[in-house]
Amino acid sequence: MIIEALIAVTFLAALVVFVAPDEYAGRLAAALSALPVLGSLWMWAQYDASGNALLGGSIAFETDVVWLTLGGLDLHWFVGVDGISLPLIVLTTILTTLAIVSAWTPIVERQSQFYGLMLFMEANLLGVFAALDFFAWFIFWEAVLVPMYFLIGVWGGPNRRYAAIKFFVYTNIASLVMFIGFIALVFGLGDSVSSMRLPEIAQALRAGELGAFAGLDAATLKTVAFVAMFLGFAVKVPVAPLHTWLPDAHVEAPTPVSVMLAGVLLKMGTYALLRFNFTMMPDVATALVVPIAAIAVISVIYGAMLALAQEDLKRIVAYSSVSSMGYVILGLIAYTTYGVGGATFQMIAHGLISGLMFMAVGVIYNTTHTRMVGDMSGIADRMPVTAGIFVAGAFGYMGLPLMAGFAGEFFIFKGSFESTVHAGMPLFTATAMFGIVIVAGYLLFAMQRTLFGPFSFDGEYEITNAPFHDVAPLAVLLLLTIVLGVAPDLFFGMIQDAVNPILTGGGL
Amino acid sequence: MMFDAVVLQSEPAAAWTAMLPAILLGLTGLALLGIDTLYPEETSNTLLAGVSAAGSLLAFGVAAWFLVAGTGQEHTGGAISLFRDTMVVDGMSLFFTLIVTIVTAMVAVASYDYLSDHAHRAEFYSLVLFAATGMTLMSMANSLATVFISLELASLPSYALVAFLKKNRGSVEAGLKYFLVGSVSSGVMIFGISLVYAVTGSLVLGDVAAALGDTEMAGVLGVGVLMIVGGVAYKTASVPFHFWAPEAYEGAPAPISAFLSSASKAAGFAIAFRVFVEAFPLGAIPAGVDWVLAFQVLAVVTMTLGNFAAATQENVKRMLAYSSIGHAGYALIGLAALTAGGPNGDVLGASMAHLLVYGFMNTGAFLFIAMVEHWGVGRTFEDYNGLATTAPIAAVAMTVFMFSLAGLPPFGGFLSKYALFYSAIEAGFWWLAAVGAINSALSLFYYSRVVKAMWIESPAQDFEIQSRPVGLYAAVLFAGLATLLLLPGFGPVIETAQSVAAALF
Amino acid sequence: MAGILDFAPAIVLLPFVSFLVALSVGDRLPKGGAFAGIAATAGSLVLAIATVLTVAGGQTYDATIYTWAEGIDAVDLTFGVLIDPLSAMMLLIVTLIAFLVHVFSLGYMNDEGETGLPRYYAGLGLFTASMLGFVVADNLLMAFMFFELVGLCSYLLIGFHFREPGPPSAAKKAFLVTRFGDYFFLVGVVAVFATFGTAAFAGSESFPALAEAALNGEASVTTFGFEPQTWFTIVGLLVLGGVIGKSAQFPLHTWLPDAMEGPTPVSALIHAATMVAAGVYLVARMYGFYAISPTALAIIAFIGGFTALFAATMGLVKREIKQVLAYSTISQYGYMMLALGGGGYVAATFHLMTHAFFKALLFLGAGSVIIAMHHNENMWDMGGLKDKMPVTYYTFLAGSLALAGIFPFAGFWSKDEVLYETLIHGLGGSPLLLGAYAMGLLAVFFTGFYTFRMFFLTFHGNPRSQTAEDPHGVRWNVKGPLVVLGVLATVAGVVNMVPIEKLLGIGGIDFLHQWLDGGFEGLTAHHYADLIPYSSSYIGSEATTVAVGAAVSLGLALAGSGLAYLLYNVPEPIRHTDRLGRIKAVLYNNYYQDEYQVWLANGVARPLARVANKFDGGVVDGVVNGVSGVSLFAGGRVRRIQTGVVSNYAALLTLGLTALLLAFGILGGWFV
Amino acid sequence: MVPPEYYLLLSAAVFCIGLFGILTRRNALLFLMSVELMLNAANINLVAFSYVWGNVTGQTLGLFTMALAAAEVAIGIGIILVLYRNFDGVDVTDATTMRW
Repeated sequence: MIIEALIAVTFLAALVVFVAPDEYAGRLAAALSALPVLGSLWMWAQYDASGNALLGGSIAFETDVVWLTLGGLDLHWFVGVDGISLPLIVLTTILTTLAIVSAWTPIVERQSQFYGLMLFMEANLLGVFAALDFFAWFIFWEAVLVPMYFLIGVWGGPNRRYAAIKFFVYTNIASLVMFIGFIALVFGLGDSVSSMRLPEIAQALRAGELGAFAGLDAATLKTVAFVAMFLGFAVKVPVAPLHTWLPDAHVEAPTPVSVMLAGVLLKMGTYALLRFNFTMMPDVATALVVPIAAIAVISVIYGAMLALAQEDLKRIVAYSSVSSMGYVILGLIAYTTYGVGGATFQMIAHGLISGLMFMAVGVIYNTTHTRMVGDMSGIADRMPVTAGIFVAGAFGYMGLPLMAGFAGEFFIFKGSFESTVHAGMPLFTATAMFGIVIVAGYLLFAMQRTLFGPFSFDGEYEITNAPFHDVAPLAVLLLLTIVLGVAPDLFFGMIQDAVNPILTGGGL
Repeated sequence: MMFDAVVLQSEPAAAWTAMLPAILLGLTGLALLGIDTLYPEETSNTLLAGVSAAGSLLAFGVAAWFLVAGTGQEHTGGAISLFRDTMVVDGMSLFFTLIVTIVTAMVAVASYDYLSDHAHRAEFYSLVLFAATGMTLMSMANSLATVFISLELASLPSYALVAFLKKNRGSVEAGLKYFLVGSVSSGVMIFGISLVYAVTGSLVLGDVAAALGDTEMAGVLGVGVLMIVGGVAYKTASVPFHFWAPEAYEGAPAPISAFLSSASKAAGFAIAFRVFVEAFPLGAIPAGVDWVLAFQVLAVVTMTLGNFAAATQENVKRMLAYSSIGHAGYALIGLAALTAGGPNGDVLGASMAHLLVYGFMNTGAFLFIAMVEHWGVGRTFEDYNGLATTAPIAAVAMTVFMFSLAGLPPFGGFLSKYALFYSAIEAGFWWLAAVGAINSALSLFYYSRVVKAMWIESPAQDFEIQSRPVGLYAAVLFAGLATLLLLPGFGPVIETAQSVAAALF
Repeated sequence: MAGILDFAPAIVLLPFVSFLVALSVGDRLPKGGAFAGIAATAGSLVLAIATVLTVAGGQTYDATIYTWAEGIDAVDLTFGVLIDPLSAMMLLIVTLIAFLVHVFSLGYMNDEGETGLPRYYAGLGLFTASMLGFVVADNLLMAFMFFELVGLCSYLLIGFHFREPGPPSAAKKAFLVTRFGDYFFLVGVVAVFATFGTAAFAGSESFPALAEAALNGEASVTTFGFEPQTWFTIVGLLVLGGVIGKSAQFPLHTWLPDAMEGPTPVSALIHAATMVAAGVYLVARMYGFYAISPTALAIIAFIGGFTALFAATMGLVKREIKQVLAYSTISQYGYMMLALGGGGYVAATFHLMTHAFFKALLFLGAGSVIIAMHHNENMWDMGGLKDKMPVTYYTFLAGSLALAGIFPFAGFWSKDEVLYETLIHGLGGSPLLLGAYAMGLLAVFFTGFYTFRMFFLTFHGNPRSQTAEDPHGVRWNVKGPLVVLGVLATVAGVVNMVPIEKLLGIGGIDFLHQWLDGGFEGLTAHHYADLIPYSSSYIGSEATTVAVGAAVSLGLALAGSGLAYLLYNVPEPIRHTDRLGRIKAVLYNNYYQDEYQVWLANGVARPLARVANKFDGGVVDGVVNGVSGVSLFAGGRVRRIQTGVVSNYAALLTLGLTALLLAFGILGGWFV
Repeated sequence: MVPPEYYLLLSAAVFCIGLFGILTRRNALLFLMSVELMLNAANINLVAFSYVWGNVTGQTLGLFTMALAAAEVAIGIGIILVLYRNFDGVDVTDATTMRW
């Protein structure tokens, strides 16, 4: 019941904050959002399950009750966590709290609504990662978009309307495509499944019980569904060339929202890819290894090249997210312990580091009111602490050893290089790895031009050290990044344990 | 010919009670007229609204009780047929009665504020109630004759209601168009009925079906059937008989728009379902007369046209009008996805469930517009800018309606739409579901424009909201709550709908 | 054996602790946390000495101390400490230099009233710790991770004066260029894991051992469809990428001269003991893997030889004292690479050691001069410092002699052995090696020249500027380190007097050879000697070869130095290098190496990025917006059907119905 | 007797005349009359085939239809009246404030 408690508490917190007066809303939201953090950490401490939740492993904190029956299929309220979802839940709770704190400075109007929506989004995110019935999962999955739409649209920058509607419609159409693909699978499975519970469907699919449907024989249907779902999730990830909503959303969104968007919402896509495509249909995935790996490599290099061309710090980080997510795809398709496990770990690592980077950019923006690389230089002279953390975060992003980013990326590289799904994997890996040079390129250039050199700033704002509650979240994130980088096994153990069952059977 | 009277007396008394909901509605209408005649001068708005709301809620309660008690369903001895099978009370009629009555209740409550400064309130309420009576009768009509009569009984008051604001050009124009198109359509329909009668020599649906087998006038029958399709299309605002809808909904008083677009549409579907399933069953109908194909064409065209036209409107009310055309297209899947021996109960039931959910979310949306009109805010998207800051609660409700209409979780509209498409796929019409899905994806764009205006845009001129209309708020919030609760509570709805629908086959 | 070697991790941790101290409370400590750093490095030095002694006693140490990532059904990724003669020696060098640099910094930074000292000492501490971690690493992954941390520290320290425009740019360049090399290194690491399933350096299950076994067909490894020989060469060259980057070999040497923007003690640390040494040390560390691949060796040797010559020529014309030293560093590391490629494992290690001493000496000396000159580094403003700063003068002289390779200073012995090894193996039937040898030999002449050009310009002649007239004095904390290093630079050669041994036949004075023969089976000089694919042959006898080789190199060194003496040891030296004309321009601009690399970054990468950006905004996003635009346009058309004229509605309605009737009539065949 | 097809043809003709009137007439009253024609076309069928089939169902419905037609006219006249007031005229094509 802890999961229900977690979600319910967060929903209630959202309601309370929504009606709370503006002047307390921020503090109240932070305080309330600490509860889920404690809850998730407790879950992490108490975690005793093993194996993959979808493939017959034991499920921690499980609840399973029938909700309603539709066309002979039971829809369940079925939640629980395994080694893949638990780290993401922990990430979500922690990041939300930090994002809320980081919102204290930039968010000045309609605060109670803002923080209410943040908590509402958190609740749905927890649902996404905890739900094990397709329907419950999908409802949470879609419900995440609604608060995000408002958060971008109401508190965003000058072009927020366009960004918000683009994000909203684009991702919704993507969900629809994915939904159709999945439902087609369910129909193809016919009587071999009695409910929409993911474990049931995953095991049925891996057992090859898929039948023909809508004039497609089982194999074709499986491929079509795989492609549809892949496209649907790829938009969320996002994978080039389906990424164009991301920079707009990031640039317009206020800092805390960018943090959530990059830190958690993008992980929904990779998480779903892992849970659905790569867990349920490994045979199709490995059959399509070349296009998928190619897409991953393109995302890495292309995203990095785009970041190199940007002048807006936020755009730089936004595009580099595209690049980093490319690594995750590469790791997933590798079908090795280090590949898939590393990809999962990278979700956490990137969540922390991209959150850190967006917050750092935000802190600079709070004081300078500009994000343009050209508008400032030598900021480190006036705000040394922020600059220091910025540098540390940037190196984390470049994959500096003993920070979480390196762990994730190295696991992925190792796993995909030694992958046996295709003879070309070493080549794909080596190509993708060149991203670590480009990322160093644009981040170093950006830092040299903004943080270092003689101080100059053509704006009327006084540039001083940021307030404590702006810097504290950065410090926390930096600390977490280093902790995870030094001791990745804090999560990597349970991740591998949950990932390994995926790598055998199911037509592999 | 004396037999009618004779039959009436010989009917077992219990069977009468089966029509109680309709009778209650009719009596309420009469009572309202009575009140008006008793107090011609100072008729209290509260009293009128209260009575009509009470009456429709009572009818709703009775219908719900019947439905739960199993009146007219298999396990209690099957459908109760009255007046020589010209009327029938079964699960389906009760289900539609539920939709009509609850919408009527909401409209009545909402009208309390809307009519606060209008004359002829009693007429208004009684017309609404009579129309509602007609609609419940439509859901019970089992003979082409009663179908036509009840349909007219529902339509004629509607014409008057749409044109109710006599000084308002929009209202009058709407009334005119509604009336003209309506009369033409009823002309077409009655001619179709006459042709069917010419072929089969009977009007009771069952007998028509029986007589279909040995006809050599398939052509005439086909023309007749298609003309009846036309009449149905008019009532449900489907292409090509939809032209009245945008203007009628835009021009009519907002509560009436809600009433027509929800209840009247549902009633139209009630007759459509019953007539085509009972009178022209797929098994017996001559091969040439493929009305399923006709409905497939209509469904696709209707939902596409409705959504595309709605996408570019500047007037919120008109956008909703087009969206209700689109939703008619979705609901038509209930007929378009029927197959001989297919899972027809599921398909039809899903369509009915969607109409129920639609009844709440669409009524709510129009009533919100009624509230905005009551405040004197304009009708365009721009006029809605920043409404959320002045009326957050109502704005939340409207947001719920919009997202639910778009079929977005976590709202009832998502599940009902899903059930509809799911059953269509189940019946093998996955392409119908695909078209529907694509359309609802597009619809998200224009629905979210309302949300955007209310929440994201900042008000052009800051207007002061002088009044908090109690009735409107009550109705809107009720509708919003229902839309929300229909997500977790969708199970019983869909199960009932599909079981009662299965009883038709 | 709970011996002293169990404290090896402490050698690494002590400087790290000083880093933490300086970072956290440095601003509250006296001297900005300098003493913490000095104490830490001193402690490490003591431990290192103890370690060396223990290793001399025949002990070695290889233990996994931390499992970084425990693989479930997969290999573990671990941190371990590997103490063998090589790493022990390196520990000694690094800790010693680091200690001296810390002391020197008191004079160079504190006394000069620099700000941001905590940051500086924190950087030094982390730098030292990272390098030491790299030295004791027992597997390639750990080595890579500390290798990267070294890179980070170099970035932080080179960019120490971040308020000026130059240092940040230099720091960025240093990190970026080495990152480019490290990319190949990382691919190599991954490839090693994929090939052998382990990255351990030592033991029978280490990847060099496995590679050797695989070649002898005793072990099977994944070679991705290549011949084992070919694949190992590829992997070796990949790892070499990192080496070329960090050790500033051609073509990735461009960052190093710019790195002179950093504080001078940092330059000393970088060039003598840490960053640049790391590359060569890595090759030595996994020499067993390179030794089995002739191609790799040849390439290493050739790159080394070429870099040695190439850098030396550029050193000829520089004006700033630190610039000359920078290019000499590049050139000297070229020698080490040459030796490694030429099969002279010991020679390379030897030169690594001696170079550490005299290059640290020279940099600190230069630092002292720079203090004296009030941070003016231009040699043409100096002159005549000889009498004003004798300590610096004599120690600097010792360093210069060592660098030039003049008998009997340390540099002579090591450089001579480098060339000797290359020569005999070249004669043994490897023309490529001979070519490399020739280049190395030629470089000796240039080395002698630029060294003494620098020396005379700095100390001799008449003062050529006001500051040179009465330079700023330096204190003990500057002189002390100079003296220590001066002594070492002079005598360090004794540890490996191979020529003496060979010529006079005095056995057993090639201490370093014996030293490096100890330790783990498979990591000994002997083993490597057996592995290398070269055969040796001599000019006449071995002794004559030694004599000839030594004579030639010494002669060239003397010639170069002599020429410099003639040209620059005059009261008013003139810019003789101007006579070179165009050539000087080329040399002075470093053969336009930086230009093309900057062009690669700004002239190729950025425009490419801009094109990608245009494409992304125009095409990719254009499609997205296009779709919505089209649907909206369609919507705008569809709504036009609703003309508002009721008669049209009736008409359209009728048309629709008629169309339906006709279609279905024809379809259903009603009208037949 | 007259073969039933003739009735069909007659009614169809009347129906089409009514439809034609609707399409061509812009005067609301004439529009209304045309609708009446369509209804009566249906009545022809009903009554005729009631005779053909020998049951009175058709005739009954015919009666109902007439009643409904009357009611429709009543409403219609009312609406046309307010139309006249608001658009001072009974031309159905004048009322085009709402379109698209």
